[in-house]
Amino acid sequence: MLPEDPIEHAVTIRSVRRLNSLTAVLVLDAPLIAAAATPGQFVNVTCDQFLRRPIGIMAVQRREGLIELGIRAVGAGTRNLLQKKPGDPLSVLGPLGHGFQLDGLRRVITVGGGSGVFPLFFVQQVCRERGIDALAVCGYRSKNESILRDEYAGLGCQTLFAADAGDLDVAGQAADALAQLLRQLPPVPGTAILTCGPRPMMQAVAELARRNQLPCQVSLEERMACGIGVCLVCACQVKADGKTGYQRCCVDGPVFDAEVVAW
Amino acid sequence: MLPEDPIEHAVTIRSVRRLNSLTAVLVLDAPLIAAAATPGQFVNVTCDQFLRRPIGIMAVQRREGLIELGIRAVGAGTRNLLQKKPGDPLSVLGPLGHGFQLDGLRRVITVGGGSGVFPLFFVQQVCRERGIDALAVCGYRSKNESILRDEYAGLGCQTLFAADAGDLDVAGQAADALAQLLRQLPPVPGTAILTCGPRPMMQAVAELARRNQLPCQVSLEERMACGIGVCLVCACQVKADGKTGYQRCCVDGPVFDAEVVAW
Amino acid sequence: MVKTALQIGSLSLKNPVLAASGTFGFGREMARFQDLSRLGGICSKGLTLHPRAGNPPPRVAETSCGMLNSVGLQNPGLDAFLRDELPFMRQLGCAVIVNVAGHSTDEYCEMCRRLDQTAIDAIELNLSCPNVREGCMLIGSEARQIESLIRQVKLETKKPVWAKLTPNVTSIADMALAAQRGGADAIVLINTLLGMAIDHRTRRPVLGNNTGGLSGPAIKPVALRMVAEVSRLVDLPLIGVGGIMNGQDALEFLVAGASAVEVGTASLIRPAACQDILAEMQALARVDGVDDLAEYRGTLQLWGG
Amino acid sequence: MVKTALQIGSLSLKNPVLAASGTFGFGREMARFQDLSRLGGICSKGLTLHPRAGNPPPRVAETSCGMLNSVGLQNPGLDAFLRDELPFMRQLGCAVIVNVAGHSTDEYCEMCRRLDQTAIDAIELNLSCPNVREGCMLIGSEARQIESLIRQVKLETKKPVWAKLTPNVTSIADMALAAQRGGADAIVLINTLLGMAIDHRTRRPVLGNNTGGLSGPAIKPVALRMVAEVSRLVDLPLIGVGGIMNGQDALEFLVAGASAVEVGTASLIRPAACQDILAEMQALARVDGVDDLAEYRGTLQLWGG
Ligand SMILES: Cc1cc2nc3c(=O)[nH]c(=O)nc-3n(C[C@H](O)[C@H](O)[C@H](O)COP(=O)(O)OP(=O)(O)OC[C@H]3O[C@@H](n4cnc5c(N)ncnc54)[C@H](O)[C@@H]3O)c2cc1C
Ligand SMILES: Cc1cc2nc3c(=O)[nH]c(=O)nc-3n(C[C@H](O)[C@H](O)[C@H](O)COP(=O)(O)OP(=O)(O)OC[C@H]3O[C@@H](n4cnc5c(N)ncnc54)[C@H](O)[C@@H]3O)c2cc1C
Ligand SMILES: Cc1cc2nc3c(=O)[nH]c(=O)nc-3n(C[C@H](O)[C@H](O)[C@H](O)COP(=O)(O)O)c2cc1C
Ligand SMILES: Cc1cc2nc3c(=O)[nH]c(=O)nc-3n(C[C@H](O)[C@H](O)[C@H](O)COP(=O)(O)O)c2cc1C
Ligand code: FES
Ligand code: FES
Repeated sequence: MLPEDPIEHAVTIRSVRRLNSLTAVLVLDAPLIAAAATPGQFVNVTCDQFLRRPIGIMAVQRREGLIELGIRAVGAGTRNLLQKKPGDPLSVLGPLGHGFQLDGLRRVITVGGGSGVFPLFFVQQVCRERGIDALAVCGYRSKNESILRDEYAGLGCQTLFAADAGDLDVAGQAADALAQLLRQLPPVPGTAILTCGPRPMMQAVAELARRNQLPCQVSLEERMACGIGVCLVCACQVKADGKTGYQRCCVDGPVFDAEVVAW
Repeated sequence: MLPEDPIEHAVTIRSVRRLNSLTAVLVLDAPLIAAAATPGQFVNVTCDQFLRRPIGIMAVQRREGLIELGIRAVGAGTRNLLQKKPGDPLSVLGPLGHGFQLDGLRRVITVGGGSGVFPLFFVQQVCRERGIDALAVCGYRSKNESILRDEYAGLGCQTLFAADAGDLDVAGQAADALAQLLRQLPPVPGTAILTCGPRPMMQAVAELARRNQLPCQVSLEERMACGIGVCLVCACQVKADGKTGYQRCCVDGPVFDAEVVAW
Repeated sequence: MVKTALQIGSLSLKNPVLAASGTFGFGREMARFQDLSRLGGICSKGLTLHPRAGNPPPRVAETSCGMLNSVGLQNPGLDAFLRDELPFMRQLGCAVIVNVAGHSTDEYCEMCRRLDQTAIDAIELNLSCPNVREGCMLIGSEARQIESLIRQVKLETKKPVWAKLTPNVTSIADMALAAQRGGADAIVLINTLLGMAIDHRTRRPVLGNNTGGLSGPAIKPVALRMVAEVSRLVDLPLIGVGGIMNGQDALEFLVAGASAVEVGTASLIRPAACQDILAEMQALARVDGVDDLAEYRGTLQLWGG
Repeated sequence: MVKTALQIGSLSLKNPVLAASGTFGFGREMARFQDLSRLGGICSKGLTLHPRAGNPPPRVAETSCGMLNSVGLQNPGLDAFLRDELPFMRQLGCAVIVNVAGHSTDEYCEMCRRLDQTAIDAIELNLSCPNVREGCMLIGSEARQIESLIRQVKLETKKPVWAKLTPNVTSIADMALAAQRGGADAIVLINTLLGMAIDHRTRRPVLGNNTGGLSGPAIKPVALRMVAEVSRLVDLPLIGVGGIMNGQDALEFLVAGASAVEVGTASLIRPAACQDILAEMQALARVDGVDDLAEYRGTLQLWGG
């Protein structure tokens, strides 16, 4: 049996776009990933630490063969990535995982918080390409810490930005903004909520979706090693056949139907 | 009790002078080391491996506050050092150790082989400053692999280059060249032989010195960790009071009188 | 070409590079990364008689030059393995070694009995998993239990039985000698070291199971020492594992006395690690003027010995 | 200012950062790098009754995130220490802990008897050096020997006696409980893991002594686990050591249950490591809103416990 298309890529950083002191967008020359990736998928990248780090794909520029990764400083690995410079090499495994399911959807509401606003940007990008009506809710601590607002707006989707500090569209959290949006929004069949961000936020979003009888897809985060399904360290609790069991976040997810997640 | 002058220096690489595919000279901005160093002393430098690496000081430019380190690729640490670029930071401990003793000498013959030609260059530099008559014997595999020949010649000292391959002044090893030199050289009181290089070479040189009744100083190499005398891993066998015992290469040496070395 | 074939007792292997248990699944996901028929063999994820859900997450913590895992033998159970995985593994064209973990001697025996009639090449007795409460490492920490377990298991199967030992013992030599007395066909050294990672802000262990098994290059010196120590006392073939990241590491294990090696954590970082390591071993052998990897085996010359 | 003072039994320390034995000499060379009066204390290089030359070089091998050493207790002997080094150490203004290694119970007792009348602050019994043939690790690998040795030593001295244990055992808890039964005043965890490095080309161990002790960040997960394990079973103050490179590492050991820490290998790479680590601990405590480092001690909350 011969190996399929390799998914381990030695890539070069094309450019680094600093967003603020804690976040940046790395643009990588990775044509095979750019060609194959779908929203919600991720890559597993080297970062001068022992293990790779899973990072969602934030956008692709298919024609140029580029992918964009939004990075937020958390610990040593992400900090190392934020130090990278154009021309630096990275080893990237991807695209990995089971992304968001857009087929058959007519309207998509993305709800992101923290580094979740990065991968959801790719959802918006594809909705635009496919002509799916799309709205974006993003939650931040404050206007000052907010990121990607212009980029989201630039896609032409309707946006609603929430800030705990009260200095953006909605005072409060992403879920509060979503609640407000859902109250105003005329119902359209084929609407779904896609969310990515801190777990409590996603749980609140899923709860709102349930109450509004909207399907909801959530992108779970678990600590990973291989990212390809062999080591079983990324277990997340999911309900199947009425029973709760562990599934692999990296290959069975990271995106799951909110209904099966055992919060 | 308060600490003395610190000897841990955060320095920057000023320039890198490639000599051939396996060797280069790193020039570091390190004014305190440049001011204090004497020939035969070394520094213990970080190299992106777990431990530091001991490297002899090859030259100092006191006015500019620069030191030069000659590096020869052996394993991962020296290879990493050879990859460094101007502007890169290094942490350098030094100057360390007990160098060559030049006081009272009227003529110095340095005999170097392998990476030993680097630290001995500093001896020649100082002899020139102090007006000590100096001769340099350097041994190489072949002309092709020879290094620093122009630099040694540029100091104005009398040079004799040996190559196993027979394509330099003397066909054979550094010790052969030294033997030839000693046969021709009129004896001058206050002559000493200073040697650094592979152990068998130094042993042969020490033997020649003994037979010619010339004092000889050798620079020993041992694997090190701290470089400052606290860990005792750099033990080398030395005779003292008629008994052989271990001394610390890093602080009791690296330069020892050839007579006390237990070969 | 540098020769690579070897024997582990009665079992012939194409080459000495095996995928270590728990880091290669059942091979399925890895087929994208390398031609698995070129490996010496694959050790399955640790199997138990009944399916196991494994431990609560998080199950991984990064450490300096290593990682802790606390998977806790999540696996579909022996039946599902035989039905769903073995046929796939069988047609890969490399040796199939089944890693077996039990709560009790009875369970180990039952599993070996059932594996005896299957198309597997060897049984690797996991006497060393640090992430489960019963069996495994508890058995593997007592010479008498090791000996008696292996003796009983050997009555149940004609398959080669490899004993995979834990390094978390005072004397690895005693454990290996016990395995030899019990009738093991080979000894696998080492499983993970028991460790912990702590988050000083939350005051919590990073791992949901509190402790986990340390693997990766951090543990290579311990593994090499154990292989060298056991190699001088025991007559069985040894399989070395622990921190092998490249061909040079692998050759060091052969020199220490191993006939073959298993590559674990390296595969999690570079999925094609096994294949690369084999290629690097051959390249280094050429540099050393060695034309059969087996020539390295057990050539370690101790100082002052 | 974050408070740092603490007690180890009857001994008061300014702060919880001690220099580990064998990595700080007798403090002399380190005085250039930091104000030693600011350290919690210094553990002397391991001393024996008579001078020891130590093991043949090479005595160090670099490993991934760690190093092996095989110094083998090179030291000037107790008399020379008392004459030439102790007066110097005494005036440094930090606690002086003497690391004592013996061939036999008698030797340990004799040394402790002679140290009893000196101006040292505590005795650290080295029951764990992996680089010598007799005593030390052999004694430290058997609970009964640990207990009886400490009991006898305690008859010879009123100085606090700390038992420094080896991680190369099946159950560190058993060893620690034995030390407690014997009457130890504190337990120091851990000494080095026994390891080996091999040069595959020369087919020789890198170390002249063949094996050596593994230290550095590679072993931190093992050390943390042992501190956490012992802390739940033993009532004595614990001193944590193994791979501490920065303030965060040190706090993890306090959380795991240590009252103080020792810094070893880090000092070999950054001579001012001890002082830096203390400053980092205080800075982190400020971030955490903690105003006394002692508040971290033993706060580890296990999962599911
Ligand atoms: C599917 C997926 C997609 C992600 N997408 C993005 C993204 O687009 N942008 C972004 O900035 N971050 C993303 N993350 C989170 C990112 O992987 C973590 O922030 C990162 O691993 C932290 O590593 P560190 O070295 O900076 O932190 P440390 O805390 O020092 O990391 C130590 C270890 O913990 C793990 N770890 C720590 N936090 C997390 C976490 N939240 N999730 C998983 N593992 C963690 C690390 O992988 C590493 O093994 C994603 C995570 C997953 C699972
Ligand atoms: C006092 C002194 C002065 C030196 N001066 C120079 C110099 O001016 N230029 C130069 O190129 N080299 C010099 N060396 C040798 C240099 O330190 C080694 O070549 C270097 O440490 C090898 O490290 P590595 O990582 O490249 O090799 P590796 O073999 O991968 O190193 C692994 C370990 O072995 C040790 N080691 C390996 N070879 C030696 C050796 N020959 N001596 C000591 N330790 C060794 C390393 O320090 C390291 O801990 C000097 C050594 C000493 C002791
Ligand atoms: C994620 C993970 C899961 C493992 N699962 C098993 C297992 O099921 N059975 C087993 O015998 N060993 C298991 N191991 C241990 C490895 O097979 C190997 O012995 C150990 O990791 C040391 O080798 P390494 O440093 O190359 O990883 C596991 C290791 C890891 C990292
Ligand atoms: C070079 C060296 C020498 C050592 N000598 C001693 C010793 O004499 N006595 C002792 O109890 N421990 C000795 N140790 C062990 C250390 O004190 C410490 O327990 C161990 O290195 C783990 O800590 P670390 O990872 O911070 O180095 C030595 C360690 C090293 C690296
Ligand atoms: S990270 Fe290895 S299975 Fe998911
Ligand atoms: S290298 Fe530490 S004492 Fe010489």
